[in-house]
Amino acid sequence: MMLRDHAIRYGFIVLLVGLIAYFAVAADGFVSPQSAVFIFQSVAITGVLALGVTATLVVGGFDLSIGSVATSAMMAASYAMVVLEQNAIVAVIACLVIGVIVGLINGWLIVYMRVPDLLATLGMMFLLLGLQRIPTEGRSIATGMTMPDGSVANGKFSEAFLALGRHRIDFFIPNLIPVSVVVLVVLAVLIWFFLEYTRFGRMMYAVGSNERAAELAGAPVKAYKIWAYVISGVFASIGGILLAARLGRGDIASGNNLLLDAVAAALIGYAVLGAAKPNAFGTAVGAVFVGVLLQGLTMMNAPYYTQDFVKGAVLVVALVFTFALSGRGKR
Amino acid sequence: MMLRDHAIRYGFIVLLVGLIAYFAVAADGFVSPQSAVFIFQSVAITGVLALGVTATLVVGGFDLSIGSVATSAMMAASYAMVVLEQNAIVAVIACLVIGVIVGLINGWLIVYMRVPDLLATLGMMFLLLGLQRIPTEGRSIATGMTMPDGSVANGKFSEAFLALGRHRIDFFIPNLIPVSVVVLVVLAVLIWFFLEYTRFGRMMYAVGSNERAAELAGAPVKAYKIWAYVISGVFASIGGILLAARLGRGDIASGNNLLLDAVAAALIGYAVLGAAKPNAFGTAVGAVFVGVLLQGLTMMNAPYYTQDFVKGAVLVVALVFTFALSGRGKR
Amino acid sequence: MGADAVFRVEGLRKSFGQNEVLGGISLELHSGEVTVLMGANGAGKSTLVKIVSGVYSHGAGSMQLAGKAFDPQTPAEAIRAGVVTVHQNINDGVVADLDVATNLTLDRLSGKGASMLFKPRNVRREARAVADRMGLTIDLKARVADLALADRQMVAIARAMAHEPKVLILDEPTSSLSSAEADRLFSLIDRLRGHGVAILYISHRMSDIRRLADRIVSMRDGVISGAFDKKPLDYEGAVNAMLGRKIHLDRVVARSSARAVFTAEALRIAHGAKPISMTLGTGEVVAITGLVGVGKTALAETLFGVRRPLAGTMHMDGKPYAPGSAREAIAAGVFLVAKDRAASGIVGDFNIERNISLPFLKRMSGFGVIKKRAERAVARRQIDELGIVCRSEKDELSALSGGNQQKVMVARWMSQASRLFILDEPFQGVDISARRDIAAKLRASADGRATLIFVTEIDEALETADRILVMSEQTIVGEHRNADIDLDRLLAEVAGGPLNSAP
Amino acid sequence: ADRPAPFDKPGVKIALVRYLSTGDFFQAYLSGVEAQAKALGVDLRVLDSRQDAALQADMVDQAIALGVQGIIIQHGLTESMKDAAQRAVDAGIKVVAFDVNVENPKIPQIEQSDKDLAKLALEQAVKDNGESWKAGYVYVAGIAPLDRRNETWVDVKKKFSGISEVAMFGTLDNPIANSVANQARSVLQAHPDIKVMFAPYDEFAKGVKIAVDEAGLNKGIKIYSADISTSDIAAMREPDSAWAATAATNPAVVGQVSVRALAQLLAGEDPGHNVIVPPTLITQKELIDKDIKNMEDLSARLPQFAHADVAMPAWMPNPNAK
Ligand SMILES: Nc1ncnc2c1ncn2[C@@H]1O[C@H](COP(=O)(O)OP(=O)(O)OP(=O)(O)O)[C@@H](O)[C@H]1O
Ligand SMILES: Nc1ncnc2c1ncn2[C@@H]1O[C@H](COP(=O)(O)OP(=O)(O)OP(=O)(O)O)[C@@H](O)[C@H]1O
Ligand SMILES: [Mg+2]
Ligand SMILES: [Mg+2]
Repeated sequence: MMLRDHAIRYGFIVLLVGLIAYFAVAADGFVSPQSAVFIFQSVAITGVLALGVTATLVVGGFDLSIGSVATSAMMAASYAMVVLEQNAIVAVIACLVIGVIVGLINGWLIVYMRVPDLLATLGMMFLLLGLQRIPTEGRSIATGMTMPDGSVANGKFSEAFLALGRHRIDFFIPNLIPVSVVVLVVLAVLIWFFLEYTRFGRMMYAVGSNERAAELAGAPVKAYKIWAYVISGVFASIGGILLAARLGRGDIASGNNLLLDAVAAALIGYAVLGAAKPNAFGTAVGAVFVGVLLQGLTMMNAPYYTQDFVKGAVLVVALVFTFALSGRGKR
Repeated sequence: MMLRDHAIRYGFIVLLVGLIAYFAVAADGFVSPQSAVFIFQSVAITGVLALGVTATLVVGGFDLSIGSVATSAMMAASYAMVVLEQNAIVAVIACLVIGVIVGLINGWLIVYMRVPDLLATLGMMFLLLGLQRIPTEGRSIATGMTMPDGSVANGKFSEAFLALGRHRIDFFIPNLIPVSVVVLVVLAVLIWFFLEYTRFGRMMYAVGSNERAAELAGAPVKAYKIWAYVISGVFASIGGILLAARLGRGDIASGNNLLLDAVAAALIGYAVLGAAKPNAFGTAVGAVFVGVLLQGLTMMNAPYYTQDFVKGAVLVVALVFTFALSGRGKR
Repeated sequence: MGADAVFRVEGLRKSFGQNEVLGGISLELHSGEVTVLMGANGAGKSTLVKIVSGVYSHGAGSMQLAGKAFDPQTPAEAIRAGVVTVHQNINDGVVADLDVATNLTLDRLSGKGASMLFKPRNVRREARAVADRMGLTIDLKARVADLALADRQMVAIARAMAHEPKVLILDEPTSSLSSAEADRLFSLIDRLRGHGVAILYISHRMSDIRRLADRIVSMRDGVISGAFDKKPLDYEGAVNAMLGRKIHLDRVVARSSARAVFTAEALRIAHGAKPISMTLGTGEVVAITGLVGVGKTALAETLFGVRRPLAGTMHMDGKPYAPGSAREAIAAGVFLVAKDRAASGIVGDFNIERNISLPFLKRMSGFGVIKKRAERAVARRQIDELGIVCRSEKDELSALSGGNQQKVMVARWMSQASRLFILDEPFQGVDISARRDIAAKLRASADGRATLIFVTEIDEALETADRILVMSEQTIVGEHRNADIDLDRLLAEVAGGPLNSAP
Repeated sequence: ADRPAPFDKPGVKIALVRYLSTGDFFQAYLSGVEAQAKALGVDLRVLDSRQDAALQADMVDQAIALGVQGIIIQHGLTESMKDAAQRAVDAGIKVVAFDVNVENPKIPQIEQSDKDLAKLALEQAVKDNGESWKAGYVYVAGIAPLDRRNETWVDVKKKFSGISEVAMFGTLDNPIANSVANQARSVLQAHPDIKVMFAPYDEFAKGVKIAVDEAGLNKGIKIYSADISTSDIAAMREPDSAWAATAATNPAVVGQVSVRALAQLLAGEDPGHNVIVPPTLITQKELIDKDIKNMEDLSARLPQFAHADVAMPAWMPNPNAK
């Protein structure tokens, strides 16, 4: 019995450690501070999105719009700097505002209009996908681009903004840790602390488990649900900022893969420490897990399709392991 | 009250009719038998997938793997004919078998391994995305292709198979109705009848609403849930067959949007006739609705990104309308 | 009384993890007999029922049905073999999103040999037949989600009864029924008994037990602690056997209160209902009783702010009180233990500790951060106070017995001081001794607040309250001090008589 | 102007049936098509299947039903477009196809010769780095233009035995540059000895450049690619940029040529079966020397990039002429 409990709690972590050990032996250069930092960097953007969607999972919802919020924020930041020739602060604020607004609309639709969550956020996803392309009529945004009216946009990505994606902070080794990784870690700690240790987080879990009971216990259920979508929207827009800073332009992209990878990370999080529920720590571990897997496989020259395959297989196996053993919900 | 009830029941249908009327006036050539057939044909594949996913929605689940099941079936059919030089029947059976197997695995994971549905099917999605590319190492399958081992595949798509995607049946006008539309209509009627008018369908709704009560009333809940995923898998594989038959090759880049479009159709179905729950009739109408919208916008020369935007906007508005008015789930 | 045991359980054991819940149960059911199973909360009654009905698997031991080995792996198998069960949790008995007709015929739809096709008209006809046998008058097309708790329970019972079972098991079927509905149920049970069905009946209500029992089996801590079949049945012995001790009856000494805490003036809770005026004072426990559906819950919810009165005003400590939400009510010191704990009270994913602290997180945190030590201390104290049977405060609620879940709900709201403490059917599924305990706790802690309990059972009111108000047709029709009560008048008021006869 | 029939009168209707539309290349292509159509005074319908090959075939039928005189098929799959294109030809409609082989002698093929693109870039790579180096290669099989460019790469590897491909990677996960950057970082970690990255698609190249910069290897590695856009120019011009050269055709020019070839057909002239728009090699040095900052500068200072004298009979209006 004890053994099984341990298997459930630590099985996934053991799997992760085993994976790292395997790659350490099999792939040259896998074990190094740079490599570790890089894994974090590669999952920084999806990780931030995944942390946001975790908040909606906690209140029993779901947010399909995160991918397109991120790409919309990226386009907005680029538009602000390149076309409107604004500075980094304006660009960042524009993104965050978009995140808040989308979150509020999602929340409003779900809470007050009672549209089911999947539906509301799917509609929002399509909407944003179109909307983000209208100002430039489907062009990517880069310095010197020709606008639909024939004029040339001469603004530039500000250095401060680009630093968000490119600057590295000294940490024992000079120029080691990129800002995006710092952002990821800070947000992860923040949301983890928020969900686990504050009464707001606790209430959000209560809302997700039994909305009516939470309401009768005095929780402003509607406000909590809307908050969750705002958190999700803001995190997605932060992901978009990091994306823009890394790419240095506003790239026409659907963001569907961002969505799927973020959801995968959040769902893998269910299996971490046998939580069997959405949780921020698990989400962060899930994101790193996917990063380790992809980094290792790429270093071993595995083609992209085997990476999808391995990602799927490991996901399924890990989860069968957790859920079948934990036996939640049955006898 | 009466008015509101009518608004809920028929609002969406009225919207659809209004849309058709608008396009009939605004877009040349929108009203014609060919145009109608074209709309059906354009949604045949997503429609079939959407009908399948409706079955999983009915039992309270979800199937994210349908898109990749469809593309896997497409690749399998192509592989069977082009590389293994088999005939159409073998190819079709191979696809259906894949659908059944994937459905069984999904169902098994969800029912017996108790992996949450989103998670299990997301894992399956990644798995299939990789798997379908392994036999050809990521190449598209077409007659004369070079295999990884350097040999040349000389098989051909059989005429009978291609007819599934291309043959048109006379209906008043010669060569009017494509086989794929017939398949869509037949499957829609079948699944509609199954869900509404057989006891199995009713029990599936019961399972979706209260699994435990259904089980205690003696329903083989596990079997029903697995069935739902098998239906979903088989429908997705039929979608894949249609896709292969229309493309005439196993194209790795096709089918990216199938999942989201199918889900959109199924979810729009919630709003049809004020059902506020998954239902086959609604799903079919939802699929046609998206088809009408895109066809109309295309005929009015709207660029692709405005189509996404309009699709999202209409979806949101239609659903707010239904759910906000119907007040389901509210005391 | 046939001596032939249709159904026999021998040496049945069951453990959840380390925790042995059934320690070798042996039991016989005879056809044409009602066997009442008594046991304190958490004794293992429902666990036994779930094993018999194929929901749980069991450890050692065996079962026999009509002489043949019986070991159902699924509920479907048990039903097919003729063992039909109405489970304790009502929400496990009905599918809320479907209509009444489908719910009444649910088992037929899933059974073997039923017609493949689902013809709404046929289903409705079958459902009508099922409903008629129970004397149900619910609209067959109504969605079960829109029904009151009692009606849902009746739907679940009616479906089970329609089966012509060999063995019928009823796990606390009357806990949310009115006495009229319970009477209907009893006469049906009589009829089935006459037809030779073996019935296992679980209840904490002595009135049910007196009315129905042919035999009584008492259970304590997972073992049989007594069996009584000599007429007349030794009810007291059975209770003592289930508790392992004698319970002593303290008569309620009615107190009266000097200072008003809460007043309602001309409150109207339903269209066409007469207004309600009342005053609740510190230190007193007031019970409001009345039949199911007379508006008790509606009144409770109005006082708690989740429902708006149509007219009238309320005051707390002399200040106007018009809560717009549960949150505002709680802030004003008004607490409610809601009815239907599964839907309205319990947070299933939370353990005991977190369930208890839920409404008071703000008071247990600094700068929004929860003080976990304080939270645990409160939970431990409450577990102790109310005698909640559990391993620790970290137990999930789903691992508790029904009665203990109810105690957690009461414990939650007793963990902090209130000004007006409302309890809607607080004794649902609570065993006799626990009921006394809770009542005693309520009375003992009543100082400094007004306590208002809503109960359908008049006995419960008599055991707990200083003052009893009677409700009928969404208003209050009578008031009694709980000392030398005129029971006839009270009963007449409950039945709705005086409203018509006396002006 | 003295234009041959049917362009002597307004009211000619043509359709552009697209398979791919998302991205700068396709946007620029469309603008070229629009510009030439406007210059010719024809009514253009755009039917966009958004990467749905089956739908694209239907859209050809739809165009036929709309009564257009000419159709440009832009990308797609041979198998799904062959029959549809034949139906259009049968209906008496003139058809040209860009970057999709519809196996029809009546249909001119407009091409931006992917093999030549790859060849130009790789020749430059050999010129810059000699005949012996370790290479990383970005490739996703199954995408037609990438497959064609791959053939050239395979040939080059055969020809120069000193060139060794130590890593092959690639993905089309959106946003592509971001996903490729992640992969390229891993590859660079595993193979720090890579000297040349061949990324024959500018999205790939952008990803590789991000990775090279992040790894701080931009002085030791050179990137060769295909395609160009304004943001690519900016990336190549960055100080110490690893992105050495790219080979590209101007998508807008390809769009113009597509319309012109179709117009020739409609006017009864023969543009030839293979209408090839020649690619241009663009090097980092050139961009800096000529101070080219965006696509306009590129067109202005590299005339061979701005305009291709392909399918350009005397009567044809030049949309670039001011
Ligand atoms: N799923 C479970 N996991 C762990 N323990 C459980 C589970 N279900 C019940 N128990 C424990 O088994 C014991 C018996 O519970 P059971 O529900 O059978 O009691 P009961 O006699 O029906 O009580 P009540 O009168 O309150 O309904 C309790 O101590 C309970 O905590
Ligand atoms: N959501 C609702 N929709 C329609 N009628 C309702 C609703 N809720 C309650 N009612 C009706 O209002 C009346 C009062 O209901 P309420 O639940 O307050 O009764 P009660 O006396 O508390 O009964 P119980 O003993 O079941 O708690 C009943 O006739 C009930 O059927
Ligand atoms: Mg019980
Ligand atoms: Mg009540």
